[in-house]
Amino acid sequence: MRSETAARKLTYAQAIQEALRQAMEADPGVVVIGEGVPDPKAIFGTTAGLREQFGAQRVFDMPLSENGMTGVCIGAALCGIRPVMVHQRIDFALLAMDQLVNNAAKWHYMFNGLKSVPLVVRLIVGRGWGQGPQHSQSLQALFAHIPGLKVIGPATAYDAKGMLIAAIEDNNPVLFIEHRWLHNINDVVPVDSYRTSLDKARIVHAGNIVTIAAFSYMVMEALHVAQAFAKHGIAVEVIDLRSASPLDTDTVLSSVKKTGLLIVADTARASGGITAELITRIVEQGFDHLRKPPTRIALPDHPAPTSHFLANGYYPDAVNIFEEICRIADIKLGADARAQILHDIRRINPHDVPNLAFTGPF
Amino acid sequence: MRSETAARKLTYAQAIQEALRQAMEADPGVVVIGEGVPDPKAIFGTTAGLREQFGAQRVFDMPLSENGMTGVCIGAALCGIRPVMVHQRIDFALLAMDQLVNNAAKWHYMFNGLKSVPLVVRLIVGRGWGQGPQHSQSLQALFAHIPGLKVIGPATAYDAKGMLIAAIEDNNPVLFIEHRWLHNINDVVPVDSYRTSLDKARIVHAGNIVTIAAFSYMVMEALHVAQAFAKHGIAVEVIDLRSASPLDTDTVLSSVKKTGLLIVADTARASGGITAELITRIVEQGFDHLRKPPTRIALPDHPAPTSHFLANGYYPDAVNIFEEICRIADIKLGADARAQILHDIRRINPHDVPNLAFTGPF
Amino acid sequence: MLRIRRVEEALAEKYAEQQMRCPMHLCIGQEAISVGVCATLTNQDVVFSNHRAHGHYLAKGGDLKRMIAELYGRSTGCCGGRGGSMHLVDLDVNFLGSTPIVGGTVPLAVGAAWAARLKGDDRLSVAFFGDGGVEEGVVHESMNFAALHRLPVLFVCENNNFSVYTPLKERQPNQPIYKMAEAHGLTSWHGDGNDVETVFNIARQATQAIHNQQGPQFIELSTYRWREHCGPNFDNELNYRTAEEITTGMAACPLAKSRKNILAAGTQSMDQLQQLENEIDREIAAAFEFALSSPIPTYTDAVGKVYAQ
Amino acid sequence: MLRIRRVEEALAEKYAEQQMRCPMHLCIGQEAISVGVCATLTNQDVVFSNHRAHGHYLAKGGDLKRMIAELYGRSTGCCGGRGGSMHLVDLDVNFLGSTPIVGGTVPLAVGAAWAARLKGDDRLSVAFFGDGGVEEGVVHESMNFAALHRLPVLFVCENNNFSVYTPLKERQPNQPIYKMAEAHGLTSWHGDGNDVETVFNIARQATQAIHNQQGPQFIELSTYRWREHCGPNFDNELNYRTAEEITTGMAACPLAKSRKNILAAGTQSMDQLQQLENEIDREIAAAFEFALSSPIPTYTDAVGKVYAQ
Ligand SMILES: Cc1ncc(C[n+]2csc(CCOP(=O)(O)OP(=O)(O)O)c2C)c(N)n1
Ligand SMILES: Cc1ncc(C[n+]2csc(CCOP(=O)(O)OP(=O)(O)O)c2C)c(N)n1
Ligand SMILES: [Mg+2]
Ligand SMILES: [Mg+2]
Repeated sequence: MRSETAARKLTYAQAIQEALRQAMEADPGVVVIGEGVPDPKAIFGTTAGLREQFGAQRVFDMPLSENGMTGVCIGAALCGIRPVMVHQRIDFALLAMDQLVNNAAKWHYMFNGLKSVPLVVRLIVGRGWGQGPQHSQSLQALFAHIPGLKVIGPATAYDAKGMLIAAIEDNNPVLFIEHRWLHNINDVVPVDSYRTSLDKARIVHAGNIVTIAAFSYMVMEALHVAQAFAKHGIAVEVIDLRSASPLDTDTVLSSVKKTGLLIVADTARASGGITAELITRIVEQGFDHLRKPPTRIALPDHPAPTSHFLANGYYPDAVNIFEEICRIADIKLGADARAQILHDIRRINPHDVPNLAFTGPF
Repeated sequence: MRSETAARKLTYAQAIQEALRQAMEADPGVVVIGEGVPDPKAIFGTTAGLREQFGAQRVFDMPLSENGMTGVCIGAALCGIRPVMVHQRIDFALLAMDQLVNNAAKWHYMFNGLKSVPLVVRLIVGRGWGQGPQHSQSLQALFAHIPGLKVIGPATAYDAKGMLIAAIEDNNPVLFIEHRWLHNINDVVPVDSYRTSLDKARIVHAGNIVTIAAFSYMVMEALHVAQAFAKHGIAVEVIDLRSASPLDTDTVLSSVKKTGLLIVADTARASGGITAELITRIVEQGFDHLRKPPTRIALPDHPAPTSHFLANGYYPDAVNIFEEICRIADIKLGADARAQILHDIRRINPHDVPNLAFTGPF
Repeated sequence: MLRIRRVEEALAEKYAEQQMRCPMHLCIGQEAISVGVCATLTNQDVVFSNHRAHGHYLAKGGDLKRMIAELYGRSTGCCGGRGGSMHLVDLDVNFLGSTPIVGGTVPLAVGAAWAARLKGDDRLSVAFFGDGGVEEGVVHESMNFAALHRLPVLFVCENNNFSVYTPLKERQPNQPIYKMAEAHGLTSWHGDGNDVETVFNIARQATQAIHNQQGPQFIELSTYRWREHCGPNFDNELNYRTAEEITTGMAACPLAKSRKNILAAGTQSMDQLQQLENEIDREIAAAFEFALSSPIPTYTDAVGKVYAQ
Repeated sequence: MLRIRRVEEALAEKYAEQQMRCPMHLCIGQEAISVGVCATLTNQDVVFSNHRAHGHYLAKGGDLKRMIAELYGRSTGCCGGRGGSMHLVDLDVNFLGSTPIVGGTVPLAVGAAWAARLKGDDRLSVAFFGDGGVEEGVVHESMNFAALHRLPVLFVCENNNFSVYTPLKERQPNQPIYKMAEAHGLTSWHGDGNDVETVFNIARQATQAIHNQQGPQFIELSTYRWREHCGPNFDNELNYRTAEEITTGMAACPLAKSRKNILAAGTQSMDQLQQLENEIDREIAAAFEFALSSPIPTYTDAVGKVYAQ
């Protein structure tokens, strides 16, 4: 539910900053830690001003020790602190898999519920401007496979704020995945603190022709397509999954019962991705409602190349979603309508930047 | 294809030892390294005698430094060595995710094919006798999601030998997953060196009622069921997937075209597992052949508890597979036949050991 | 010490009955470290430990009954059976947990110390780990962070010269471990871990230094594991250590030494010691009885508590 | 040094044109380290490097044209465009690779040294990394293994006092990095990384020691990064370092010092130096021309070579 308090537009990055600020104001146990958290760039602005407001004790830089520092945060979380840890790239979190999977995910379970690990790890997914093989991975599937972790990926500034506050207040380890290309997108964001559920998908565009369930940044691409179709009276349903674990199968299933068709869009590799899990569950639970096999819009079977020339075609976008909708829903558009939609959804920026203001280098 | 040379029965563990020995005899660049490799227990016997035969230079113990030593092996692999690295538990490999995913998987790709990383990492999956939350994970899905890695899990001694030799000769990083409960199972194994393809599934029991695609140890459970059914004239097709990445969809698809029904069995958590990827591919490519939604026999959404009392029910087994076959294939057995099959497949050992000879502690 | 020894001897004896069905790492021979270190701690001080945890748990005051029950996989176990020997916990005495990933709990102890700093608590935290632990990068990362912020944490390295069957010299260059801690900026101490008085004296100075805001401290204590790495038995037949080494190692029995000192000093008489031992044995027998008469959990008990509310 | 400097200045100038669309970390100010160390290596010695790799690559003899082409994402780039500035490689000179995960290539260099040992090759391998690198546990694990087996590997730590905008003192306790290497059993050296002669002398002794079977060596060299952490510009306005610090840092210019020495010693005249600079500039211009006139790859070129045959 959207909060009813005063609202104004904020970028996704500003919304994160505000969430951190309000969570820290509400609870002195909340601390923010990560490489560069208090530095002049403030993690793309998301931690700006926090050190000034809350002091060096609670707004922390850290050594380049991802596994160790994750363990430190887990230990602190066991002792009444609520750390928010930040990795400028999700790729770096691979160094911390042991602590995340062996300790954070299992502590509550293996000690029979005696203790919990209220830890949030912000993981930024890189893309574009030469973010290459080691700086642009989308690893949500790795974490979503592990029981005990929550893995969320808000797509809007509204959700970024509400879900980050909810994640910080949650008593479990929550991996908060931020796609770099969402950081500068605006949305209406209430001024006051509010919480958005971590386990509910949301219909962001209602429709009945086909269901598109998308994760993180892919929600934006899907939304463009749905809006462009809408002008022609074609109603595509877009569901923002919001969370990769738990996965809100029910919301998607209800939609599929209506549309009979499902496309799942993700920022990660298709093979072994959360797209496969969602499709499998829909097949398991809604087989008879499916008119055609569900399909995936996701990354191909290779790492990201650095050169923008090479990368031009690597990331699926609104056009791919459009074509897939036409195919699966058997939509025959007139030449004009087709041209109009393609015009509406076609990217105006160079393909390797989120917007024209972005001029590198990181 | 089964090798035609002389054969005798070996256990899976002996087959691994023989594969290592023959690969080392064939290529002086092959080295074996891991915690305990040359120690008196010799990794459950799988490295027995190697140090004596090949010397301390090529049969190596190592410090408890999983990530660093993986990097060391990658560096050596770039310089003409073919390391076989061993982890006594796959859980420890989480410490090495960075090197495996960021370096090993991507080196060939990111340097445009100039170099390759011929590295084999043996990962042993623990189970039973109190192998608890941090010592019994099945993590194939994490690796299978990463392009550039090969992830295999032979189920028989025959394949263990052939696939290990092929993996060592392969120019890519291959994760060789061994389930602890396979180590003592016998199979006919040819004396000479031979290679088994890393990317082909195998029909281990032909049938037409239902397709069961299983990975690693679950092949054994499925096979028991198929054999028990066979006595009653019911032909269940069991496919040993052999590899989680690449995943041999074609073999499964052909079978499903025949049976119209698919059950996928894995040693890992169902959610986000390789079971989901396989089902999704079959749905994508064989939707019209499926008479019912495919289902999964895999682990529930929680870690392994240590107590054998608690674990009694955690691991799905032949009985679960049997029940699922009856359900999905609508098999109505007479009371006698049912009792007979259940008798045939029911475990005689305590549920937490692979066989009666196993008396702990590890 | 005697209590830990007698408990583990009882465990070793009963293990063959195959009712404790989990891996078990005995600390027989190494008891002086747990006892000497924990004697310098208060109840509110926090302890983290590793796979070889019985001694740490008991010395910190952990409940014996619940430990035995845990090994038997019963509902009354300290983890309700979910953890077994390698996952012990007792929140009443701030024994926050032991887990078997080598090095895995060391940063947690640092994190607990960081939490104490943030909350202004005067509690310190302790990480027990072995000579193998220091080979894990995460332990170096932990030391670096602890030293950087001068956190109230005590690192205790039990150097028994082995990781499973691999001697130290096949895993580390010939350099003292405590020197490494010094290079990380920690104050370091080392000594004979088989002499409980030595351990106690070092630990007392180290914990005092922490309370005096002198930053994190590192103690390396040499010791000897008598039995097999994992399991109840002696393993002399494996020949990874010489008969001579084993004899010397066992000759340095911390209990024998302590008993001799006590008798020499006359603080307790032979009779008193025997009485103590009898009491301990009775307590142990009661603990086994408690465990074996405790409810047996079923799979449904294994399903919940994956996520906290 | 001059060549590296001029190359990077050219890169910085052209970066604003937005045709090199990848993150780029310049080593302007730090050139003496690459040059001094690589001058002691033979072609067959192996080098691994990190995100700030241009200097290492060029000093080892890497192909300039293919480096520039790589930054422009062209097919002729040393990775065919797949890697960009942070992934350089030139097998002809055994520059085996640079990658941007901090600390990530350090164990690879150790592995290369292990391979040399196994194969009986008399080649050594070098790992370049920053002061931030030593905070990664994997670097400690690498040092431990190298020291344990006395592998022919040279660790070169370029200490520019920063990891991005975070000064050393907020990341490590006040302890010399090279002392840590000593604690790991490595022979260690340290000195002024802005003086190419110092670097060369230290590196020569260290590589000599490796060839003399004296085991792995560790060099810590202090230096200064002039420009922003990532990108072409100066970043004085960010105020994470004081104007005074920047002035002092830049005053220690390794090129200025070296030029002064050369002129004083009379080994080369002003004219000769100018001529050298002109030649370099021509070479650089040609390299940019090569890059910009090289074929542009398309997505289909990005698809293959995931697995080796
Ligand atoms: C990360 C990791 N690697 C390997 C193991 C297997 N393992 C369990 S205990 C042990 C030995 C550890 O030696 P040390 O730290 O000296 O403790 P000790 O057993 O001597 O008390 C090993 C290698 C593990 N549990 N975790
Ligand atoms: C594992 C990892 N963590 C964080 C980063 C982000 N990062 C890139 S360069 C850098 C600074 C490294 O500092 P240092 O090693 O001193 O090298 P310098 O940039 O000073 O040359 C950081 C933190 C990374 N690339 N990899
Ligand atoms: Mg030890
Ligand atoms: Mg630096």
